[in-house]
Amino acid sequence: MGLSPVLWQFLVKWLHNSSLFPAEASGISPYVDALYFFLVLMTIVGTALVAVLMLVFSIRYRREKNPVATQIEGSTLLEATWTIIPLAIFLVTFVWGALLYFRIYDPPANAMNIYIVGKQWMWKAEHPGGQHEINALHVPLGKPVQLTMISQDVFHSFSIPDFRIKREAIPGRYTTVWFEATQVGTYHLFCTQYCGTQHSGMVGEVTVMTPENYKKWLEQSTSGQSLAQNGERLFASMGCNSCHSGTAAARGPSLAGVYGSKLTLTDGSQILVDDAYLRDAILNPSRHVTAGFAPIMPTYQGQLSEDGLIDLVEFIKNLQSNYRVQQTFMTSASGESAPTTPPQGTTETVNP
Amino acid sequence: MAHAGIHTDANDPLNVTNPEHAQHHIVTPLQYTFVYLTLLVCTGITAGAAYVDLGWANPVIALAIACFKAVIVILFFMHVAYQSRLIKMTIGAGFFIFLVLVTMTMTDYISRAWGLW
Amino acid sequence: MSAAIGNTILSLPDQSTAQIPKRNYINNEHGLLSWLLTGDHKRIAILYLISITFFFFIGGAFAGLIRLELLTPQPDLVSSDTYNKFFTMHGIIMIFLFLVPSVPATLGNFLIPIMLGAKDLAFPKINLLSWYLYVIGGTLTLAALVLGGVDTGWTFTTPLSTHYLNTHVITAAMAIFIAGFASIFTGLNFIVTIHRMRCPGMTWFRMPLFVWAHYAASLLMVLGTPVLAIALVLVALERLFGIGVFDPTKGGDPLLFQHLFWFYSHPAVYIMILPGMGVISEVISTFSRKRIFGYTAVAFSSVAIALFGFFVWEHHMFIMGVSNYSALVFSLLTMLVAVPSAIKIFNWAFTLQKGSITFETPMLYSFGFMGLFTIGGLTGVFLGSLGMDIHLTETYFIVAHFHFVMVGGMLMAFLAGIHFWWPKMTGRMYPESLSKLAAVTTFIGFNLTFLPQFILGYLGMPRRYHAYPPEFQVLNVLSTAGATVLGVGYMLPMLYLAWSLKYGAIAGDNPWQATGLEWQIQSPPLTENFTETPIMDHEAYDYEWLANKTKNEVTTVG
Amino acid sequence: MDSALATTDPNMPETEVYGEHEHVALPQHRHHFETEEQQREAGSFGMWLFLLTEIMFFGGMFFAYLLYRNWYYPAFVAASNQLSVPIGTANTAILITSGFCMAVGVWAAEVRKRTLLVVMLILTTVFGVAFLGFKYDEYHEKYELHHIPGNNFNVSMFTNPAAYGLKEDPLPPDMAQKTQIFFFLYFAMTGMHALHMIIGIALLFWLTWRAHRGDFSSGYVAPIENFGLYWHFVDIVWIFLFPLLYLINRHPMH
Ligand code: HEA
Ligand code: HEA
Ligand code: HEC
Ligand code: CUA
Ligand SMILES: [Cu+2]
Repeated sequence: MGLSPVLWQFLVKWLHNSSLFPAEASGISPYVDALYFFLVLMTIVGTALVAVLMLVFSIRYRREKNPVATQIEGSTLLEATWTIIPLAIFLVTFVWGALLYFRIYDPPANAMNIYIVGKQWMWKAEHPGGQHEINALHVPLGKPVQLTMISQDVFHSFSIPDFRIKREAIPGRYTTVWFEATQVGTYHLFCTQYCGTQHSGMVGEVTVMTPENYKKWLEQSTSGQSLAQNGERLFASMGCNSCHSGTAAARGPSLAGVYGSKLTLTDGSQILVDDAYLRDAILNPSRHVTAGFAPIMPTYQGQLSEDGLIDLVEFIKNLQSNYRVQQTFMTSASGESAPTTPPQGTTETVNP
Repeated sequence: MAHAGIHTDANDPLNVTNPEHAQHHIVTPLQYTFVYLTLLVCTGITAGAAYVDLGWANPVIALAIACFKAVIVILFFMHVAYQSRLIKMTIGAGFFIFLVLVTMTMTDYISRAWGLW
Repeated sequence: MSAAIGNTILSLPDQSTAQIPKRNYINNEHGLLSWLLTGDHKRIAILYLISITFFFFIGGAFAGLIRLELLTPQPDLVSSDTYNKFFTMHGIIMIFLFLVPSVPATLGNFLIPIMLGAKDLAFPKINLLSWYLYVIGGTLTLAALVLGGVDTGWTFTTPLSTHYLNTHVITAAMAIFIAGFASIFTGLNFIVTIHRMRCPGMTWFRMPLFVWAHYAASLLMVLGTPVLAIALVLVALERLFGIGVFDPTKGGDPLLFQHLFWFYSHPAVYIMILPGMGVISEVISTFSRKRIFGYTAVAFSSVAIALFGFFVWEHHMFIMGVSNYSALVFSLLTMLVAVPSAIKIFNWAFTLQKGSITFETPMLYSFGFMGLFTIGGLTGVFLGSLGMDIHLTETYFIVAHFHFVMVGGMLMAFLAGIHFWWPKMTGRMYPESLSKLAAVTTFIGFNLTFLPQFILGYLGMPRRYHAYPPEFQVLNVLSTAGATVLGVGYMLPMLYLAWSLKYGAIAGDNPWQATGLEWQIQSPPLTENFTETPIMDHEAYDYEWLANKTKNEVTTVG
Repeated sequence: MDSALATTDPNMPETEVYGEHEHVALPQHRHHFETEEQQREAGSFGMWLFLLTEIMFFGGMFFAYLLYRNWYYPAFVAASNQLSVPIGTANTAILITSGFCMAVGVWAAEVRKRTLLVVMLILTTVFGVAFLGFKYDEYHEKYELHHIPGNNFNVSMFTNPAAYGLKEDPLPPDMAQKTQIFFFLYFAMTGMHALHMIIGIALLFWLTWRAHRGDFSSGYVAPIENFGLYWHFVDIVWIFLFPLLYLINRHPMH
């Protein structure tokens, strides 16, 4: 909550109670509101200045009082003043706004990740533990939460006004935003980018819970399969393991531990493997071919849903060794069906 | 009152209206022929250069020749070499705004952090 | 005959003897065809005036329906689909068929040649063609409307518009494409006219600021509009053939469309405001009897707005997935483009200083403009500030911002201009007290409508929403109430201006004692404007020259 | 100026006012221009402004090309190699020749040689039509190969060039799909260019007829000059399209 506590809280509370102001329910809100009040002040002062000038001159120099106008050419000094002062104020606004922007869009390293898929016309949240929610989002209090978002069709925009955050979910690539909830409660979730007929129905609720309640909630609403486990199944059923088996003879590179590493591509450039890279590597494999390999990987564009892709990404992200990949590959190669219920022990990928 | 004079001479101090005026100039067929031949030769060179592997220089050469060709068409076929400054600035403005479109949009694409560049 | 010092500068000829000049552009020729085939810039201006008024009221009716629906939080008046079509049609009609041509195609068309001392625009036929293109564009828009509507929003965002809607997107895109060419031709005509048709002695710095503003706006029309045209062509092709330049599943980039769209549509907001600023310069100068404070600064700030206007379009895409670094660049440039507007506002304010001010209707509208545009512009700075934009974008805060600049700014300026030049265009005065009432009504109605929307926006109410959470209702009711007042405020001029065509007082050549060339000829003017080419031998807004001239006239006549 | 502005003599016909000019008022002279010189300069300036809008119109597509070429370079290379450089070169030469004829035509009008003007306009038209003929041929070939973007688009030539007797390296399937973007831009850009040529050729017919009638043989050449500007502009667009589409992605076949 930072900033000058007593007066600040009084002001915000008062505004909020008269329902002219949204709740400050996230760590970033006070910072956004501070800039807002500065800008409101600028507007009031600027408008008042113009209004006062007009009023005073209108009264003093109305025709009845001042029948003959005095011609004035202009004044470089005055004009320079009202060029430089607004410019200076605007530049302050720019710097302030830019700092805030990077604060809102740069997640801290320890943030927990939740995937959001937007589609006409609903929001689907996928927790790493496999909990799915539609048009709702449960988050713990006081923990940084990063949202990795993608849209399955058109532009949507994920907005929680009481958190002062918003980011577009766009088709074709991941975007991220983060927040840290500071007040238990339920808050509006809106889709703010016009996305077709039911745009105004694409709303939901964000529930902030104490960490204990959140843990309970997680346990109650688990679907039994974590995202990574789903991913593992997909990895086998799409035949990825036929190339990415991690053996020396494999046609594709080993994917164990690849997440977060720097890959060298055939053109010699280096690239950091993150969620976006993994997604792109599956859909557009030839766009960045890893050094030492031929561009033989087929594209899975059109064969995987965004949910499936998230499962795969989450699986590869958490893949530490190729042991299980090879296991599943053996079983599928020998004609047996791939194991449907993976053994216990993979739940350490869940990140409550 | 006398009818307003006609001030078409660029050097006429009375001509406050249109200082951008230029004298009309007729380009001769001989000049056109030179330009024409140059254009043909350039076309030949640019097509030929495409068959030689010069690495990164290929597109640069192709575009440089294209620009050269465009410039001489503009200057001679379109008479801009003999036109007023106004016309020259007009053309400049057009290419300038096109460059704004390209470079300013590129600031987005080049610095996007998602690996396409 | 100058009146005793009172609170008006209005000086009308003796009504018992005064007559509308026998020969003027209105009665020069008769019959509908003589209007439809005219090359006269003044007649084309009138044609435009009639058509944009028509479209304004259609757009206004949609605004009324929007506000009616938003009276209650539930989606009860119409279905979502219909609501979406409402705001799309409202936006498209208001922007492309009303505000972009509003001042330039009517007042600009009418006045620029006269202000420059020319007989007509450089290309009368192209001017007429421009009106026909406008009419075709308008008809197509109406066709799209009648056939079932469009629901893309006026921004046509891809891939929504290309792959996910089956309404009449192509018809609407074609309509805008064609109306765009109308705008290009108007701009082209103005630029050539201003460069090539000035009368002897009319140097650049003797031109009225109205002309400067139109020059700047014309540059934007000529250079920006074609990019919109190609963007819309690509949307149409993509819809027809499903090709995928904007479709991410096929490797296209949907943001490319927005880059192209906003490359036009941001400069377009300056197309919409600059001509209005030109009007304000004329009005303020006339009613304070003073040369505009810092003429050169105001003239150059118009050009600066036009130039910088091309460098800031990405501020409409800050959270859409553009690179953060490039957002930084565009945010900075947005701050720069705001400065020239500030210069203008203060220069106008200081024009009042030591003036001799009267408060006729055009002046009241101009005061409205100055206040409301300042608020609208400064809230634009909120949006240009990156961190602030995250919270405010796509909410009612934006709706409020652009209605402040477009309705509070440009529409007020348009009305100021219409009232100011009405006597010149028609030869008759509008009724003064009724029009003052209208000006005050619009000002009050406007604030009631759109001030609550700023608060709604910060509360987080998203725009383009058909239903909203119940706690937002109070503010929405206020807004709807305001819109009703506003509607009355706009109906009034419509009625009394029509009335004045027949019953208004005869205005005479120069009812405002203004200095512009247009006021030195008869009202309504002759088809050829001037019987002899004028020679400009003084600066714009030279009231001493005017006083001398009037004195001479009196002696010769007497 | 005062008296001039204030008084109106309704009996003075316009022509008489202009009768005082030192220039003879030609029939083409528009009444609202002070002088013919002014009219001519306004005309060519207007034409240039129009060409400015054309630059921006094509500019949007050039930008799209630039962007996608950098994103999908291999696809652009492979697809570009399907265009025929000899035909492209020949067509460039044809278009330049057409432009040259137009330029000579302008000169002919300026020095009032009516027959030469008519001949040159006809030649301009002929070369223009020839260009379109070649273009049609190229389009038709693309049609047969299913290289027209849309539902029938077929990438097998790029994923499996050997089957078509090509020595190219095969493209991975995801990249091969992107050739569609190249072909879309190819058709959009050359199509828009061809549309401009068709409009130009229609105008040429009209101008030829007027030239034949002798409209431009008495010193009034503005329509010819302005049309010339348009025609050369269309040439310039092609001058850039040719290397961009046909040449700069070409890698020498080893
Ligand atoms: C006439 C139209 C018009 C005008 C003139 C403007 C002017 C400005 N606009 Fe606005 N804008 C729109 C019409 C207009 N806008 C529309 C239609 C949209 C929404 C489109 C859509 O999405 O549907 C929009 C959206 C919009 C956005 C995008 C928001 C978003 O989508 O997230 C932004 C962001 O930067 C912005 C900024 C600005 C700025 C900085 C100005 C500046 O030019 C303003 C400059 C003026 C001033 C600054 C006022 C004068 C200053 C003073 C008197 C000085 C005061 C004194 C002190 C500071 C001491 N506008
Ligand atoms: C020139 C531009 C212009 C003008 C003048 C107006 C004028 C008005 N606008 Fe509009 N508006 C836009 C441009 C403009 N608007 C744009 C570009 C959008 C965005 C569209 C989009 O999202 O795609 C928009 C969106 C928009 C919205 C947001 C819709 C949404 O996001 O869901 C709202 C809501 O209040 C609104 C209201 C109004 C009102 C009350 C007026 C009033 O000023 C109008 C007053 C006029 C009248 C009322 C007409 C006169 C009276 C009659 C014809 C009698 C009948 C009257 C009634 C039935 C009441 N406008
Ligand atoms: C035909 C063999 C093959 C199949 C099947 C295959 N891949 Fe690949 N994959 C490769 C090759 C070869 C590379 C390295 C070259 C490249 O980047 O294109 C690769 C690269 C990758 C990479 C980039 C990381 C790196 O180290 O380069 C990822 C991630 C990946 N594959 C995931 C998958 C997934 C997920 C599937 C199944 C849905 C899959 N692959 C199926 C052959 C294959
Ligand atoms: Cu999704 Cu609006
Ligand atoms: Cu903008």
